[in-house]
Amino acid sequence: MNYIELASEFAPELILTIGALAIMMIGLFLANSQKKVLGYLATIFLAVASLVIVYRGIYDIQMEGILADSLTIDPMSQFFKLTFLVVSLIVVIASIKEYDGHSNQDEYYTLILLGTIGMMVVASAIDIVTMFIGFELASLSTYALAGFNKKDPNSLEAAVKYFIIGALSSALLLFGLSYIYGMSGGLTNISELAVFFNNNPAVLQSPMGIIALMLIVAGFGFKMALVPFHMWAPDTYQGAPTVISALLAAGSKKMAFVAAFRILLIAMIAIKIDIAMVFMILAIITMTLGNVVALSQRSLKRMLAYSSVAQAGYISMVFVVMSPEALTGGILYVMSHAFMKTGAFIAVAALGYMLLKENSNAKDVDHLDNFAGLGKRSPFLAFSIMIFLFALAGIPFTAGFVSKFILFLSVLEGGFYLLVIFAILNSALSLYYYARVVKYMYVLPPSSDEKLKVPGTYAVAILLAIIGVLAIGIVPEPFINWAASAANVLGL
Amino acid sequence: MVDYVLSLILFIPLIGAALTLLFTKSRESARMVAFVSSAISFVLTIMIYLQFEPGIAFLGFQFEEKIGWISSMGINYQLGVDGVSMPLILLNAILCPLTIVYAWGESKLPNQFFALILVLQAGVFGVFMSLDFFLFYIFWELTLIPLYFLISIWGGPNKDYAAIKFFIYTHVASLVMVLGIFALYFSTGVNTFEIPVLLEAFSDIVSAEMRVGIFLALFFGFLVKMPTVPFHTWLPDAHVEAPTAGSVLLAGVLLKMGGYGLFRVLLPMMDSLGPYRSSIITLMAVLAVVSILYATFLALAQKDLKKMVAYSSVAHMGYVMLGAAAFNYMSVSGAMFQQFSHGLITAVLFMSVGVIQHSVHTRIIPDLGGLADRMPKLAFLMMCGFMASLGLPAMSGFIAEFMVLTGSYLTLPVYALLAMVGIVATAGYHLWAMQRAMFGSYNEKLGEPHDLANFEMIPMAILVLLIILFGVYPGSVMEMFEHASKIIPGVMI
Amino acid sequence: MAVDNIVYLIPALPVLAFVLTLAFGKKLPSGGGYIPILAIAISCIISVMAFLQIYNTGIPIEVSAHWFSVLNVGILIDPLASVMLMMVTFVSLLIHIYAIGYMAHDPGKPRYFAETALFTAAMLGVVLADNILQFFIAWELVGLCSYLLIGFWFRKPTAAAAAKKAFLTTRVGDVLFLAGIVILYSSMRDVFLERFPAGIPDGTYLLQFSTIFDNISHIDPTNLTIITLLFFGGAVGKSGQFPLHVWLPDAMEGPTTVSALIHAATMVTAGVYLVARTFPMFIASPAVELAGITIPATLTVVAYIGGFTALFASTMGLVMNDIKRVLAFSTISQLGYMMLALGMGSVIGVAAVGFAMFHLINHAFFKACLFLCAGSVIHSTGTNDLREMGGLMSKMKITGITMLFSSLALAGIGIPFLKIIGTPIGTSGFVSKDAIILEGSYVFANVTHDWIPFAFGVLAALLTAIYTFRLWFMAFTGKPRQERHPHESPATMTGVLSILAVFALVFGMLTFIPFNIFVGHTYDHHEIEELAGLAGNHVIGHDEILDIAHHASPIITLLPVIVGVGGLLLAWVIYNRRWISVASIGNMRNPLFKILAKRYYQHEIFIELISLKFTYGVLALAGEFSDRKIVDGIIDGISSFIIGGAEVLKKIQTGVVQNYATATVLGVGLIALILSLRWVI
Amino acid sequence: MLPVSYYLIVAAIVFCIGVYGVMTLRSGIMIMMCIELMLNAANINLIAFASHFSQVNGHVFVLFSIALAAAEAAIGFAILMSIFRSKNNVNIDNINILRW
Repeated sequence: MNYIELASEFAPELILTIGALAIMMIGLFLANSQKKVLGYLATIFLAVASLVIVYRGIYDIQMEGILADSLTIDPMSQFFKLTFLVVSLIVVIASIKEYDGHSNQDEYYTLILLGTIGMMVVASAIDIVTMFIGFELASLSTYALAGFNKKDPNSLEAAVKYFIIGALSSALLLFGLSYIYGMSGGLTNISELAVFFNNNPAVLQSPMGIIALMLIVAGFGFKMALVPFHMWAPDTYQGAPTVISALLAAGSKKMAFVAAFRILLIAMIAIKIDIAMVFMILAIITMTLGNVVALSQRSLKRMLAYSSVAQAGYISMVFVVMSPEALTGGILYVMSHAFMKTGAFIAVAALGYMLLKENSNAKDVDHLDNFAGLGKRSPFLAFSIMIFLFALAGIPFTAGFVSKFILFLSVLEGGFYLLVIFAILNSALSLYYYARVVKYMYVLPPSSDEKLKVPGTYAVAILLAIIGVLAIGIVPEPFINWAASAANVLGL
Repeated sequence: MVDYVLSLILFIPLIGAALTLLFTKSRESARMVAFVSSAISFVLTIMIYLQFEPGIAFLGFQFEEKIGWISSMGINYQLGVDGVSMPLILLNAILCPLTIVYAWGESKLPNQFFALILVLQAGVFGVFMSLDFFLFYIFWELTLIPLYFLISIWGGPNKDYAAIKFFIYTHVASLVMVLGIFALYFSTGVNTFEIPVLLEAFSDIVSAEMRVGIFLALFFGFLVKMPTVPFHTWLPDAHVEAPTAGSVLLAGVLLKMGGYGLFRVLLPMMDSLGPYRSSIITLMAVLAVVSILYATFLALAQKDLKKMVAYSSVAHMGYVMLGAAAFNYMSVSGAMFQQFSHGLITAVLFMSVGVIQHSVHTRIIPDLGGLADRMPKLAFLMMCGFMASLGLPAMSGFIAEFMVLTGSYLTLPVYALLAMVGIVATAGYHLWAMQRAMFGSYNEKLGEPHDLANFEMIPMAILVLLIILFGVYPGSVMEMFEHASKIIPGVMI
Repeated sequence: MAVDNIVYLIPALPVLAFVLTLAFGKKLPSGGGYIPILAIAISCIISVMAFLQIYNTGIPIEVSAHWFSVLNVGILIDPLASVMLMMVTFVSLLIHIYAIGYMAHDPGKPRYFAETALFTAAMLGVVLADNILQFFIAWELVGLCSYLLIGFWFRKPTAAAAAKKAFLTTRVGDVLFLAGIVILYSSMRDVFLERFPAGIPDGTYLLQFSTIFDNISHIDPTNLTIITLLFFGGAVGKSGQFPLHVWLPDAMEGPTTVSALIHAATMVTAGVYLVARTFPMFIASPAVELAGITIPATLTVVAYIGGFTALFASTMGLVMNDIKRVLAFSTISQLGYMMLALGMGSVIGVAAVGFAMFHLINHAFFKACLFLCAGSVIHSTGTNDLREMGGLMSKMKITGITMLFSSLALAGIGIPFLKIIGTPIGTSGFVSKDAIILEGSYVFANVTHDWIPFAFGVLAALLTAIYTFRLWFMAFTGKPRQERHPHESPATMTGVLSILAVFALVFGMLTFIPFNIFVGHTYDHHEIEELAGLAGNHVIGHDEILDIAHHASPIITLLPVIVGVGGLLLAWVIYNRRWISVASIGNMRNPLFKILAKRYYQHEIFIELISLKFTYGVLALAGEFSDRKIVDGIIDGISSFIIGGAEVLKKIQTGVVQNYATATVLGVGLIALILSLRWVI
Repeated sequence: MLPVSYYLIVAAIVFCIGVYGVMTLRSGIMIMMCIELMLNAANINLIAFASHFSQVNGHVFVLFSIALAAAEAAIGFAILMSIFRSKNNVNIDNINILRW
């Protein structure tokens, strides 16, 4: 395989890399007021990268063992890559207005692109070394992004908590991976590991294997925000710039899922019963705690964070059921959640932006009280928030409904009655806090009668998310097929 | 056009809702657009009603439409009607335009109000027409949202509590129901969500426990919707807070979805329950009788007129359950007719209560008094409604109750006789309320009430006429129900 | 057969009148009262035509059509229905005419006439029904009209309460009746399924009287007794028999015309008509044993309840001061006589139906007349209270005389032993009551040696005479006790009174023999004998009845007249001559008087105890408590538990990052714990 | 040559010290050092295994890991600097505006 071919295989990543570097360079020569161009540039790069992925094929592509067996291109990687790209695209579009005139825009967009590359690498990685590197690339970029509003104590606090827990988890993960490496006698390739462990399951059931499993689950659990590794998530999502919260919740969190699919469901499938037991408990407490605590939140971002925790709980049921159907549901859920959560955060960001524009001293712009009467002040924004929230709650004709439907169906089909009952009750519970926001927006009177005008780029970003949510909700067929072909990769 | 007539009926209200929401600026145009769209649906419904041929075969649907949707999971956009659903569709088509007329004077956010009513109408149409469980469930859920808004925006003082309670409670139930659907889907292994196919495949499920589990999960979903004691407490709260139009549709058509599910899905399964059949029937019968008696006595205890009517709904839906439990064609067709009839009757009752609330600003029975003196038109129509509700012959409610009781006695004699005990108390609370609210000397503290406005009187009068019409001549509606219930597998003829 | 094609007009015309009066009454003179009068007059004519046809041909008129499901609608005019039909249309017509004058000043006239028209239609529905369900439907509708008309002056709280009480009390009976129908359907279905195992053929209507009567012998005897007892329960409610009679005195809150029409002449007799209508079932019902309890034969129950009611109600009639209530208790008592007569059926067979119906018709005339006279009195004096009346005879001659005639009829005054062509000579009440007591209960006692019904009948007759003349003497004789100047009522009213009074006097004598023969043709004697045989009874023939009655000792024969005249004299002594001080008996210190004046504390028992204390206070409020605190409390409890739990759980999030790190490490420990579970298991 | 388990035990001890430090220390800098300890414990493992199996994979892994640790430290210190600027210390246990 020559370099040209190689480059064409990794065109999306390369485009983004070039884009990141280009933005950084061009940024040097631009005045702050002109740096907005960089946002459009990043948008273009992300859009082009997405198109390349789509052009390259998403259903039936299968390329193994590129770059010394460290990367692959298969429907799963394509699926996740496209998800990450679309999330970043939406986030970038929304950021154009958010950071208009900011002096560090060049770094901002560069970091987003780099973070996206990291996620894409994880999506492709079939070698634990590569995977770890991608993981760290994405993490490091997002650490910086979380603290991007340097003057804002909330943002800093978000960053420091994210960073410390993130670094701790990386260390746990790395330590766990080092044991895997050692136990397998020096293997790092996932498929080789799978072969080895399937032939020697006793190795994984040894204390060392158990410790490895514990640490790896903890490492992934941090990114996925599974209880009790979720503690950073509410604080970070609340404190970080809202658009970055969108990226974290919709992007980097999903990266952990694809990595976990590959490591836990391929490499360590020999101890699937242990994995299932662990995730059964984690899923139940995650979804329950996430939903219950979300009930008490008055900050919308924090509420969305807890909702995100809860949704991770649903998705992690995949690790319990481990059937192709469940995996299809889980993967589809990943994409649906990406759209819903991004949309929701971006919409909150838009409101925050408008409120700050109205009154630059406004505090806690995402407080529930600020949503009162939004239906009158900005019908578009209120309606889109309602769609995202109902999607998160799993109301029909939205992506959330379809993916929950398939996921829960598969869990029941797998015979996990208790789990599915928990999931269902939680799903019902979640309606309470979503509906509360809707009530604030449509039932309560507004604090002022002044209309709010949603800036164009925000509107575009929100519309993209809405299209995604409704497309999966109304025409789910292609998405389900796609997710199913992605699920087939794991060969469960 | 006949090929898509069901879709037309279903989507015209939705289009109307969109038009009302987005393009009407004034109250006048909003209500006109809303009325016209629901009226078109009504006309189309009448058209198919007249063309409908009752009782072709079990699961013999007419006006069927089928478009592939999610073929990988066997989900289709599939609509059709049979004798179970046709009269209920008619009921929905009748009630919604009348409700819109009744709410002619709504001045708070009229375009949203009427749009929500139309969405509700479409949702209920969808439930009654869907032949695909996925679609069925979608519409089932879709009905919650407009009603949630109707309660929480136009509701009474405690609307937050009531709205969210309604929303969550019924949502939990429908999620349990969806579990049943899931289990049905994968344990039959037919890889389709088509209701007729799944119903026929139900008996192929090997494990009897699984069949019962599926049955019970679906049953729970319908139980809460109907609602049946002890899962009824969301209903009085929702009714008390809901605006009148919301209450009318809630009691008039939304509750019927529960009973519809019973007839559409559960009764055809009954024959396949094997050893558990008799205990299931006992369970249903006990729930039914408890509903009837318990709700009746509760209605007696109520001081709020609307709450009393709400409890009377619970009791009346108990007859539906009883008729279904007895599982012979007489009781089942009676139960189906009870659904239809109760839809008309309860609408009159809620409209009456709404008028009282509107003109004297209270519904607390002891605070009222002598309203008949100042509001004779209301008194007349309300009296008709109350009499119909307490099961007076020559009104539709009696036909239904008679069929249910007579039919139930054939298979469940003890329960049928117990249910009859409630009849006296039913008359008791109706008449007691009537006595305290409408008769006696006028309570001057209530101010000068206005009698019915024309837009209030016309829908109520039409409903009363229909109640009497169906009470004197149940005719084709009963015929459809009878044929539909005779062909349920295993039903006792 | 022209009449067959127009019989449906009999009930249809009053319905039409109802609709027209309701719609246009306000704009017409007399509140549109002439519309129902016209309609009922035509109905009355058709009824007479139908009667003539049946009388001539001896074939009942039957019209039937499919209704829905397994039910039909139809009209059955046999002799029984025919006489009832004529009575109802005729009395109703007269009372409507009377009401034109009586209600002249009431602003609610249109409503009144609409409702009475509807009532007449419904009552005709009862009479004409050819199946038990249709009977029940019309039966309920007359109840509705009764409710509406009792509560006609709804602004009066007592009227509203009385209306409700009437409806509810009769509803108790109605539910029993309905249960009877339900069980009957089931039994009939069993009978037919046995005969047609493949399925009951179309066009068989299981609830049609003719179908039922043809199959009585196949119905399970236990069921049959239960069914008939339940039917009788309905009759008890409607006809004000003990213990469901409590509503009838209160029902006097309605206009007097209503009392006359509904609560004397027609509706309350529907219960008697029901028993007569389904008499073959009653007579075939044996005493049965159910779950270890012996249930007596239905007709025995009918006889005892009827007889007891006759006596019981008349005791209360003695002390009432409200003129209408006296009459109400008298109505209850007379209805008891009719039931008593029917109860004798187990011995005298179909003659019992004849006697009961004969008394029913006579009672309709004289009681309607009494009520209308009372109405006339009330109309002019403006009070119901007997103590405020007196000496009205001079002012209101026609009313006084007509009332005297009808009182004589009620008290059953006549000439004993004298018979012309077999017909006794006396007021109509005498003729029919004499028949019930002598040819009914005496013959019964003679055959079965059960003298209790006879004793009830005689004692009640005594009391009847006393209270009747107490009323008449208090109202029309003595000194005027009122400032107001009474005046005679208008001609429409007095004309009606006169007609009715004439009927009260002579109808009995004129029609006794032909009436009983005609009504006797309703049921085939042999069939009745066979059916009685099912219940283990032997029915004796007509001649044998006469034979036993004729050979009774003269004292027995004289007894009804003796008690009648005796009562009259007693009343004269106390209330006219006042030789015995009323106050010395009629005060609250006299426990007997007190218990009567308090009407045996029925109000306390029924209203206070059963309805308020128990139904509302215990059942309803307990239900309310359990619903709010337990059923809903659990739901609310769950929700507040979760929301409270959220407040607690969110505190885990301390905000200190080291704690988060600790949580992470603890999480690793948790996973270790979960994994170690595997080893444990 | 020492058995590989010796290295592993050392690594485990170092790792635990790191974990303990992260959980207990107040200063951000100290916590970062503890994290470095943990990463290096993993590195020791990798190196030990690599040399035990005579493989090069592990060495590569370690090199990457060291580079990443450095990058991580850079970002961490940048964040801590910002904190220091606003609060004049790097004690992160009183950074808790975001909670509950």
